[in-house]
Amino acid sequence: MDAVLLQILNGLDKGSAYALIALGLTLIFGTLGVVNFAHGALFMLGAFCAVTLSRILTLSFETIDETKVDFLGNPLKVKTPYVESWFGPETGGAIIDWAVPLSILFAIPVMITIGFIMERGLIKHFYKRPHADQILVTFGLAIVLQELIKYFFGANPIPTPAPDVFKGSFDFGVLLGYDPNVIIYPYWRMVYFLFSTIIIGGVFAFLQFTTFGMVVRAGMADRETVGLLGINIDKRFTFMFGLAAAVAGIAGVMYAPINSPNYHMGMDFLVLSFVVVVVGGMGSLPGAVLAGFMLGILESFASMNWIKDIIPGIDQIIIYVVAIIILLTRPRGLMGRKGVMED
Amino acid sequence: MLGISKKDMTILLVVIVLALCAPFILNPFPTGSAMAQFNAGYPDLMQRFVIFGIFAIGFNILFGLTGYLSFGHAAFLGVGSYSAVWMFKLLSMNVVPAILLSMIVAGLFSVLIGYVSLRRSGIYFSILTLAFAQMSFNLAYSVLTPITNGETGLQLTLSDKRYLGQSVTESGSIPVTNFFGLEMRSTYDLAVGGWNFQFNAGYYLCAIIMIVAFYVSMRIFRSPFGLMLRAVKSNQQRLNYTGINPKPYTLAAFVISGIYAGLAGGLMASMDPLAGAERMQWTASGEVVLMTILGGAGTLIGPVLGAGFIKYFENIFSKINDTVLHQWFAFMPDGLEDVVVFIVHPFVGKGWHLTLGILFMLVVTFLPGGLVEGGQRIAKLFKREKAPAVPPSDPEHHPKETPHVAE
Amino acid sequence: MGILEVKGVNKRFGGLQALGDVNLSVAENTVHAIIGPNGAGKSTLLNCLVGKLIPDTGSVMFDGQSVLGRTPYEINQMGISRVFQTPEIFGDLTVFENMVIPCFAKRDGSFRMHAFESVVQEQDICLQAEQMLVDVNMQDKRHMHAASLSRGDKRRLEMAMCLSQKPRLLLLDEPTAGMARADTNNTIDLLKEIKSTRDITIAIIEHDMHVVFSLADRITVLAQGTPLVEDSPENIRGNPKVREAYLGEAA
Amino acid sequence: MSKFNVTRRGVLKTGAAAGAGLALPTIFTSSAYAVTNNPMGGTVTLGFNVPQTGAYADEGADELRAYELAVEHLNGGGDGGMLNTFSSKVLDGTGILGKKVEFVTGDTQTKSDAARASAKSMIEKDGAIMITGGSSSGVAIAVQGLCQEAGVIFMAGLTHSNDTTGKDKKANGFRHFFNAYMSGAALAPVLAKMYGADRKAYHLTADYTWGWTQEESIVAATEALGWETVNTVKTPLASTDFSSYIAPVLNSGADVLVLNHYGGNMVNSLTNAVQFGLREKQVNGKNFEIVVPLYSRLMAKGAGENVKGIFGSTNWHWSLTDEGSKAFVKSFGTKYGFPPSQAAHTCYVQTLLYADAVSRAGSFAPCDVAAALEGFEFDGMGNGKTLYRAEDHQCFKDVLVVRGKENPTSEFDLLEVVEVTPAAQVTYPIDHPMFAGGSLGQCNNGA
Repeated sequence: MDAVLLQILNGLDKGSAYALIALGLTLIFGTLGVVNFAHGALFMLGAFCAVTLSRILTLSFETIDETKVDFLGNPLKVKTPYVESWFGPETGGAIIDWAVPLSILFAIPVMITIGFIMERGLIKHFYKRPHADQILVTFGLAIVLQELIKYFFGANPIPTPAPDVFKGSFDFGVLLGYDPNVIIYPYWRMVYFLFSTIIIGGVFAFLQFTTFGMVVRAGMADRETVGLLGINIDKRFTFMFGLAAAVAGIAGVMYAPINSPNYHMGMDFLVLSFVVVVVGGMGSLPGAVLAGFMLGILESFASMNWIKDIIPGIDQIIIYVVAIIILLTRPRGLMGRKGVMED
Repeated sequence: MLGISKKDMTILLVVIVLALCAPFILNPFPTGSAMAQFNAGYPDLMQRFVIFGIFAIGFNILFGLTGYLSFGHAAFLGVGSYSAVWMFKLLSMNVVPAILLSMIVAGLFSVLIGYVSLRRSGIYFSILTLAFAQMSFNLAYSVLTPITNGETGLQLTLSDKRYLGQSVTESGSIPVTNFFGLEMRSTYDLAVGGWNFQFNAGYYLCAIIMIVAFYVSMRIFRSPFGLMLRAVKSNQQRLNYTGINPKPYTLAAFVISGIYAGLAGGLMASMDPLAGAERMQWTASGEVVLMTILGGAGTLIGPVLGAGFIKYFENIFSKINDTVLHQWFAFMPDGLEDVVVFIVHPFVGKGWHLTLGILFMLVVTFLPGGLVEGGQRIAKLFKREKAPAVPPSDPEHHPKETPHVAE
Repeated sequence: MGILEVKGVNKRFGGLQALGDVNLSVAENTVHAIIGPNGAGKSTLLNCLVGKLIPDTGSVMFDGQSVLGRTPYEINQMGISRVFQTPEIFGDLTVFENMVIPCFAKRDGSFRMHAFESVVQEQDICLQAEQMLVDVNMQDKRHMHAASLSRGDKRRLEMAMCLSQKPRLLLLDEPTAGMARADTNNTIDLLKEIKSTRDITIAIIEHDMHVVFSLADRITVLAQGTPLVEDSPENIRGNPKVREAYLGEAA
Repeated sequence: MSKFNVTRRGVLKTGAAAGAGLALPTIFTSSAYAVTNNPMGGTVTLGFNVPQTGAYADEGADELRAYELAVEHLNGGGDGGMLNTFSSKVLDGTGILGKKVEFVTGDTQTKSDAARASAKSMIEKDGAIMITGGSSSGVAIAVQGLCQEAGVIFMAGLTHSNDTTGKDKKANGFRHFFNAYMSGAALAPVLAKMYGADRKAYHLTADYTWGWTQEESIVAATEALGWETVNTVKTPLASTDFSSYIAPVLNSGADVLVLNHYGGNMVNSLTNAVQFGLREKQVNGKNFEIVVPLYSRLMAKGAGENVKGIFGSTNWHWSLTDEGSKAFVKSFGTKYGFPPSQAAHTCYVQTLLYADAVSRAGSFAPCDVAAALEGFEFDGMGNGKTLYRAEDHQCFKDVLVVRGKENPTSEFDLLEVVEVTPAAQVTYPIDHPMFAGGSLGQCNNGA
């Protein structure tokens, strides 16, 4: 039981990452009818917003310490971040420590801008083109974006730690009457899960309760009719693209401390999140979220040792097995609508 | 002649000439010149051109005609390669049984996957094929290592039993693949002036098979069967109400393209007896999709062009390094040379992905019909100078944009 | 005994009774119109005839054989062709290729792996298709993409495709919906010609009373999923029940 | 028209020599007595096949820097680097056998297929006489097999699997880098000393050949010293989040976690493990510890602070103070501004060793070069006295046990050398079961 609880926790966390990306993909697909293969790259760009901000915060001036030598035997140059010298080591250090949460503020405008530019500059020319073309062009864009990041940041992962307060893990087991160390969970992952829930809830609330959201939902259901009503749906869709980019971006920011960002992290997520979206049913927001959590939890279960003993290698393929079973039993995924991307 | 029209005959002849003269065409620059970097006329790359050409031709029969976008075709290529290498390990180094087995195994595998996946259409079909292929890849890389040799890839060893052949040659090495005694790796060099042309036995085997494969696909395109496949893409509802069952047609197309993929895989293993699991990864499936769309989906020759285009980038652009750049621009004054190298540098060598990505975007944005459309536009420009453009009468060469906006 | 016998057909969608105990008999070589107000169940009935929907109860017999449980292509192979409300044609193919496909379907059945013959070498099929194009006066458009045809031409093409299969029963789903008067008259003429020159039974769903009364030999009026009355056009015209239920508002 | 001059190999060679003096590709021709790509003009071409795209691109870039430095030194440029400290003195900065060294580069993409294609193109098109580089064992073994068949020498880059010089060894292939067995043999005694002999280990292992051989080696070495192995769990290659594998570790009774991961997998699994706070925990009355048997400084950088205090082994580290290492670090650091990685070191040394072997043999023929390398003992290349063992083409030299540094002084100063394990302690008999199967076969001159 304890092992199951533990894996549910892990699954919720993995699932929230899948759900967030799938949500953004579905928003774009549902509103604009575009299959966006560059969505993973937006997630990656978000993570690199965190990297960039912490680079900016740690911009340093060099002083020479004669007592130490560097690897070539020259006097060592010691770097001190400007922030620390301006605000003193105490405050400055704290600012640097909180770089990742601060990056959200930085990432939102950056990602919205990137989203706007992408939509106006490229995507809008592909609304009436076949899905295959959309896939190809966004895939090309994804390659370009990640290669640019590789060019500036290198191919290696870049450590982007969470603030010190969130280091370590919380012992759930003790709370539930188990022995210590049986069910532990890192604080930052809890933060990530809560954060994802809030974002997902926020997006749903936005679509449900604002006029803007209602128009967008109507547009998702029937684009032409809304267009006929004289509502400038295009402008709203541009905004939706910006919103989806921002959601992907801040998901990436918050994910950075969990796994050090690297330039191809977007591609790693892309295929899985597409599976998630399709299993959820094309164009269905609740479906995407549901499928994200479901696959995350099942993936965690599949990594349990006794299950792996019964079916070797099941953790390698579980997502695909589940996807196949669901698509064969439910023709349009969990909550897909008829006629969406079926031809 | 050969049951095809005069126009098709011309296309076929062009393909034959291009394939047979590839060692000349792909080596336009003298060996010593700075531009020799762009020469692609060496056996390995020429083989890859035609092998991936076969793969893309087959994929086009499914995707170009029926519109079913499979994201898992690399699995059939991989399965084909593994069967071929096993044939080399167990039977003989002759490529014929290996290639036949790879086609049969890939065909059976595609019947299985196709039968299940074709129960769904559109993106649901795509994801089903993707899931099957990724499962194959993940398992081949890890759990199935006894069969696939996992990470390294299945290779020949000195201890292989070969029931119809020798395990080890007299000189103590692994025997090489051959076509009834003709070694696949034997190459004749022709030196003409500064040029050096290489004629490789393996390449010509692949090229001849590719020509046959191209001819078969041409016949399929022009056949009633091909017409039905295009009808599937155009309007399945109407097809159903016209008394035609689309299922066996799509399944047949799926299996044919699977066999083509298996053939390509078998040929790959015959040219270089190693089968790596990465061949089955989704990126490899994605690559053939890109080749087909880039060249022009639904056109006869497009996939071959697309395959050549991508493989050229992968193998030629990735090898341009700074030293080469400095050689090229050595004629410039020093400062300028550095600036130019600095500008070009991100796009070549380790940046070849970047260039490829940019080219994808450009081609898709400006040439919706792929490279074939680019060719047609150029041809039209020339025609316009002579006479007013004649409205095209061949529908296959003018893939229509079909708006698929979701709802 | 008619060529098409519908007996006791019921169809529910959730709480909605779409068809309730429908009985219908279409006699051979007649034109039988099915009319009724919106939501009367006309399309549902049609879909039950062609295999798109399966009725909850009841039987549908075509020429003595049940069509229930058969797929649309099997039912088509039995001899029922359907023309859609908005023309369903192969938009990516040329007009000629559109015409060829039903000819192959008629000759080769629902599937045949003729992957190595060339379409143009199938001379009898090509001749048939060519002849049909001449019949509907579209031979000059044979190389056009079907998607680029005018709406009227699309309808004619679809009709020709169905006719080239020599069906015994032709189902027409509002063939003149959304048409201008002149086009409607052309369609009526076309259908009249078909009726007079071929041995064919036609079942037609139509809103336009002008069309119905120009063509039909028998008329069934559906209301709320149930046949109200079945009679000749003259009697229908004078039937007060029909007037009340349907014509009163519509005519 | 008489210019069309169909020739066999022999005629061509003169033509080529008369031409730009380029080594022409001659792979796989059927005529006998020749050597594949034997350089005929004034230059010799080496093929550097490194990952330039994909997860190991940075490591590949560092390898490439080392190769360029080696070529510079061989051609007499720069400060000569290790040429000054190398115990063999035949290299004099005039290229190899008087021929100027040129090189071509390719992208392995860390896929065996792509790596072979790239190596083939260097051999067939560019006339490379030797192929070197790579950042994974799968690639190394695949390319080694190709070079064996093509008849060129393969000087492996970074490859740590036992198989490279075990069941997949080849007569034309040579490995300078250490292997998983050596990691175990060097690391286990240090671990036993630091953490005690009474430990329970839990292994997470990347689910492919290299991971398995490392797991096998570490398990064997630690169990020999009294450790107990609680569990060994395979993790999928594609994993990016290891939380579901790490979470159950604490409750398994184990008090040491061994991460048999490399590259991105290692960075993520280590980061995850530290996130879970494993290192602050107490199990069985002992501090919980994490071990990363194969360290790479470049990759460790990706894990940031998480490496602090974590033990592992490495082939070489820039902080070594022998003359060879100092000379190499100096010339590399001066040219590029940062210290070289262990991959760079291996690639640099491999190039020099090849050049030296050719010079000593007086021939480019792979069989002569192989004979010169087999049983070759040398010093001054950074790892003390080193032997290229004739029977399996594996280098035997000192192995470093390192630990993540608690107070790094710079971004390169991540690891500190805890112990230099002498070569004798990591040497194993040629018939060791972990290396069983396979044979070198006959060396192949190709052509």
